[in-house]
Amino acid sequence: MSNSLNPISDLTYRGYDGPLASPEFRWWVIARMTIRKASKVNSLRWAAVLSAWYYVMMIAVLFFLQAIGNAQPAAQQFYQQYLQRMVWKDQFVYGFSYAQHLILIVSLVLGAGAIANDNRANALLVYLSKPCTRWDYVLGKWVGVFTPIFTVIAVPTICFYLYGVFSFKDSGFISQDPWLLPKMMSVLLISASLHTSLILAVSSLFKQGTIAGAVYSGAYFFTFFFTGLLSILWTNPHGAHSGLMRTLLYCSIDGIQIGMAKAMLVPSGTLAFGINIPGRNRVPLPIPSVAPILIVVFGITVVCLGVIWSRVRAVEVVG
Amino acid sequence: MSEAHIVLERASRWYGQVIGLNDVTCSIGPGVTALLGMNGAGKTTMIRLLTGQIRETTGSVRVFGEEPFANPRVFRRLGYCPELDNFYEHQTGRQFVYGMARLSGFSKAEATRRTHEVLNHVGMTDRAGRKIAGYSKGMRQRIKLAQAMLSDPEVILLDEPLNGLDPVGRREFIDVLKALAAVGRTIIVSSHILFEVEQMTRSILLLNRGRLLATGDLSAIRLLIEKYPHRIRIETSEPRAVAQRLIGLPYVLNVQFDPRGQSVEFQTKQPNDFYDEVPKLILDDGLPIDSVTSPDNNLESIFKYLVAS
Amino acid sequence: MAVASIRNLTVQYKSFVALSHFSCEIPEGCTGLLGPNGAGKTTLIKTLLGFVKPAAGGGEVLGMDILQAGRAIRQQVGLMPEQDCHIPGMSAVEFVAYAGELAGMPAHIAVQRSHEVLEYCGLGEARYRNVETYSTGMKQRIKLAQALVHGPKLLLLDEPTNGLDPAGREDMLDLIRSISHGKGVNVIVSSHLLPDIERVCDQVVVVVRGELRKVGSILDLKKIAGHPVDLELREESAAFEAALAASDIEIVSAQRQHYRIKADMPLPDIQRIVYSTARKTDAQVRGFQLAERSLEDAFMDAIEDPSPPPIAEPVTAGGER
Amino acid sequence: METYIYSSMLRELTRFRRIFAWVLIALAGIGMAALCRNLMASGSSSDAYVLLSDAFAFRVLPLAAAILSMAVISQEVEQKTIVYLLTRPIPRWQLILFRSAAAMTVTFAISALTLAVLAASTSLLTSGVFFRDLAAAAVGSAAYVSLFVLVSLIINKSMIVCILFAFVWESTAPLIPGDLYRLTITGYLQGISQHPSVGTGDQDFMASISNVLGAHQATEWVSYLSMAILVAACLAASCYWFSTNEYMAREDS
Repeated sequence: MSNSLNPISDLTYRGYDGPLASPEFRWWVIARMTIRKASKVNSLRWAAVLSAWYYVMMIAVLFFLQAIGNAQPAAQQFYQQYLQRMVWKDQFVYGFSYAQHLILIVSLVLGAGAIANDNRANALLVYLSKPCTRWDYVLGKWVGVFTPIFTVIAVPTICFYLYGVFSFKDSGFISQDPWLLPKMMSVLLISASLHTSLILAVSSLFKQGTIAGAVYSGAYFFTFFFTGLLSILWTNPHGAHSGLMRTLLYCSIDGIQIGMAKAMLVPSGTLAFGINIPGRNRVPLPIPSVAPILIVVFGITVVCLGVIWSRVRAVEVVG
Repeated sequence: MSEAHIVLERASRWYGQVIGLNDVTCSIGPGVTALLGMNGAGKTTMIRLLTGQIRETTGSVRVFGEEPFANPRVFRRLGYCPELDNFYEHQTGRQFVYGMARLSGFSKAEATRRTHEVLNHVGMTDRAGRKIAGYSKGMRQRIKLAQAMLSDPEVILLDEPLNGLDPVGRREFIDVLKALAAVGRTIIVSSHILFEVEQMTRSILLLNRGRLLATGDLSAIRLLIEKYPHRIRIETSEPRAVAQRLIGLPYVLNVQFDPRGQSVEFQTKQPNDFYDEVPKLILDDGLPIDSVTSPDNNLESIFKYLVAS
Repeated sequence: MAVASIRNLTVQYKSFVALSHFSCEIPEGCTGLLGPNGAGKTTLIKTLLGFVKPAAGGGEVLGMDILQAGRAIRQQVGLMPEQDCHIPGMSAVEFVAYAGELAGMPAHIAVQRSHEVLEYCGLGEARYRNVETYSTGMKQRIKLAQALVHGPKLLLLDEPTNGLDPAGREDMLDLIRSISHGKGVNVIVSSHLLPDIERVCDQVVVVVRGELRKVGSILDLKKIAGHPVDLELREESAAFEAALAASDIEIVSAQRQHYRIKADMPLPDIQRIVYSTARKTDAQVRGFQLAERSLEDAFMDAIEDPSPPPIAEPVTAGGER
Repeated sequence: METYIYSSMLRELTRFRRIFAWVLIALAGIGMAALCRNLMASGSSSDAYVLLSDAFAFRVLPLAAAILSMAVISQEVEQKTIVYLLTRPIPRWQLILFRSAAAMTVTFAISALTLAVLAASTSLLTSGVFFRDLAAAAVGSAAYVSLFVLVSLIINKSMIVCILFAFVWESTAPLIPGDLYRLTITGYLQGISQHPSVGTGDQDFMASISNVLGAHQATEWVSYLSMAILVAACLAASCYWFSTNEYMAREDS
């Protein structure tokens, strides 16, 4: 078109024949957009930062003890003894478990509206009229929610691990459990995928993000109180310890995550921050065995993906 | 014209500062009346006033001589087909219409009979058994029309009645409306599809930005539009000759030639005089005129002229 | 060359047969897709988009096979669906740019193209507002914009003028008309408002109960055998009717002051008789023109007569108006 | 025709999809009862029943009332189907009265089912406490529904307000010493059900909770009287408010 020549350029519609990527891999576009939209949300940033509070506190405690140890020789001896007693993998389990509430907020912000709002706005019709298929949509949304969640829980863990490796190599950080990092990474991967599948399944059931979020957090806290009550009863020395309670102990949205982490890392039961108060006779919570809890986790993820797949219906034709 | 069932006197309605209706005085009698206007011109407010869902801020609205707001005596003789597309999705079409009949005060037997009759009227008898969730837009519209005509009302208000119907359905329903109007019912149709409104009626009620812009018969209104003189087009094989003859006529304002050279168009404020002149042109002067038409003698152009001015 | 050609397609949804042995050639330019409810129009559109796996038969759209290249087709085709659909939580520019990215455009080009298309669709000033705050008319325009952003070669419009007020309808129809003529974009408009189709499209495809009933340019469809004349008087006058009937001109139909008359004599003679009769019975003739069959009448006839259309007679592309 | 309003609303509220969740909750009572009996080492089954009826059954009642009262008017406005009700030749007060009555019936049915399940699993079906509880549930349904219908008419996003009232105010106010319990419905319901205080054997954890719950209660006839006044006042206010105010689908959503 020679509009550069004639003085009045023709501003009416003109076609586009620029580069077009191949119609496959549309799911990455959807994932990228979901991540970009999520990263703009402030509450997500706060929740992400706060979710690392246990690791930060732990680093502070170690740094504080080290500083005092250098200043006064008497404290040095206590500090060395503290390091001897320290079981590092327990810290990771506590770090992971205490982050669960904040991970709930992260997954709510990311996933609650992901499919629910699309259902209300009938957005699937836009996606499907472009070269996306239903599979692209589901995979795109899943990756779009999984990646941020995984990043939020992985970054603090890796930082703490590096800090541990550099400054506590000699006090058994690696020797205690050389396979700690790969195990921890697999825990985080499984946990992130479980969170993603759960929130997206709930999101696909409703038409509004807020309602989906409310239902998910309702279920989360309802089960949290239930298992909380049970664990209090369990630790009560002269309470009853029936088999039923043992299985129900971890059956809540955060309980499964913690149970899976414990099963994988098999903590030795020291208290948080390595404190050791002798003489408190409390019955320790049982550590679930690896195989059954992994099967349960895997089963739940598959069920959630099935729910998402069935709820995200392609454009069915009305008669 | 028997007495008008609907009378508005200086009625206006404001939603806070947002204008709804502003000082409208009119009366609507039997027959089909078209309620026209751009989006936000006050059509929906007017319909809500007439169906007694809201009260007027100032002035008075009288339906059957009474205040329509939440007034069962008025609703008994009034049918309303809303524009909204929201239903009790879990019910079937028949259940919905039957429910509306029972709520309108009919007994079980009477309600069933009327439901059957009305569903037949809108051609939904065979498909009324399915759940409304699975209905197409046209079927949902027919169900709405059915519930509006349940109690054989004297006044029927229809908001976008043909929305979603296919051409066959549209033509059928226009005939149904004409039949009801012929029996003396007062029918108010609010629609954007002007060429269909033109098939239904000649009397319009045009709202613009909340005020009443024009009311009454279409041709009478057309004559009164000063700003836009009548356009008349003559298709002829010799446009120049015809043009010369036209220029001689005192009431012809301007003459325009179609670039493809087969027709002449001109504007005049006294179309009546020109149409008396036409036989002379053809018979006495023997000009080869193929056709004489008026391109802006339809509702769409009149609507555009009125709203633009 | 046909934009899309379909060869005895059969599409079934569980028990309901939407299209049975349906074959047709959709010509280039602007085509109207007509048919009563449940005739399979929506199914045809979805098949053209490669949404639907047909039970039998096949076809190509823009040279790409429906069965294999569903995705590639949707990259070259733009759909403006009937239902309201948008991606929540986005402004108009973001939404249209995202639609462009989904179609395969690089991100920055998509944004630039999005501004251009929004400007073109008349949403220039509301481009930064969230789509949820849009009125019905603006929602229709944004749907057109997201269908246009990736420069499709074929544009499918499903009830484009639905819910618009008269001014909005006129703008939308002008928009469609300007896109479909001279811009290298073929347009298929599916609508129930036949006068809209008449104003915008050049040829028409009529589908009834899953079968192709008629394909043809609108001009041909509007012609009527013989040359009846449409007459309009100032007001109804029985004297004029009687006098006309006396001079062996047959009144086909009469509605208030509109008459359709027919006679087997040349047009000028009819004209002379009409005007002289009018002068005698001092009725005023306000309109005299060769009768044309409206698209609606043509559609109604197409629905009644079950005769199949002439087999794929070559349709002149883009018949001038 | 009036009875049709009641029966159509009843049919609407007892649709399988809506009632299914409540039946599940009621049946959960069996599990709760089993768990509770297992945990309370000492104490008779009637203690378990009293505890559960306070902590569980009389929580389900306000929740059900809140959700069902929404369906009376507020949900119709939300789903924009209110226009069909408003343009029917029925006085608006009849609409409110009969639809609320239906909501009350269903609420009572749900809470009665919950109580019956609890009583059955603690084999107290024939005891006086159970029948008094049923009476309290009936009065409670009427009171809660009429109150929540009024709230749903006045405030448009009223679900949250009702649930907050039902769970936060109704639970804490009776515990606070002094006469605050007179401002709650639970106080009067306990006045009607006259729950005996649970055995103060060893300071078992569960027993201590239930004692605190049942501390303050009004006398029986005061409860009946005040509840009757509350119901009458709320319904009258709802009828007046619904008849004078405009209810139409909001344009924006």
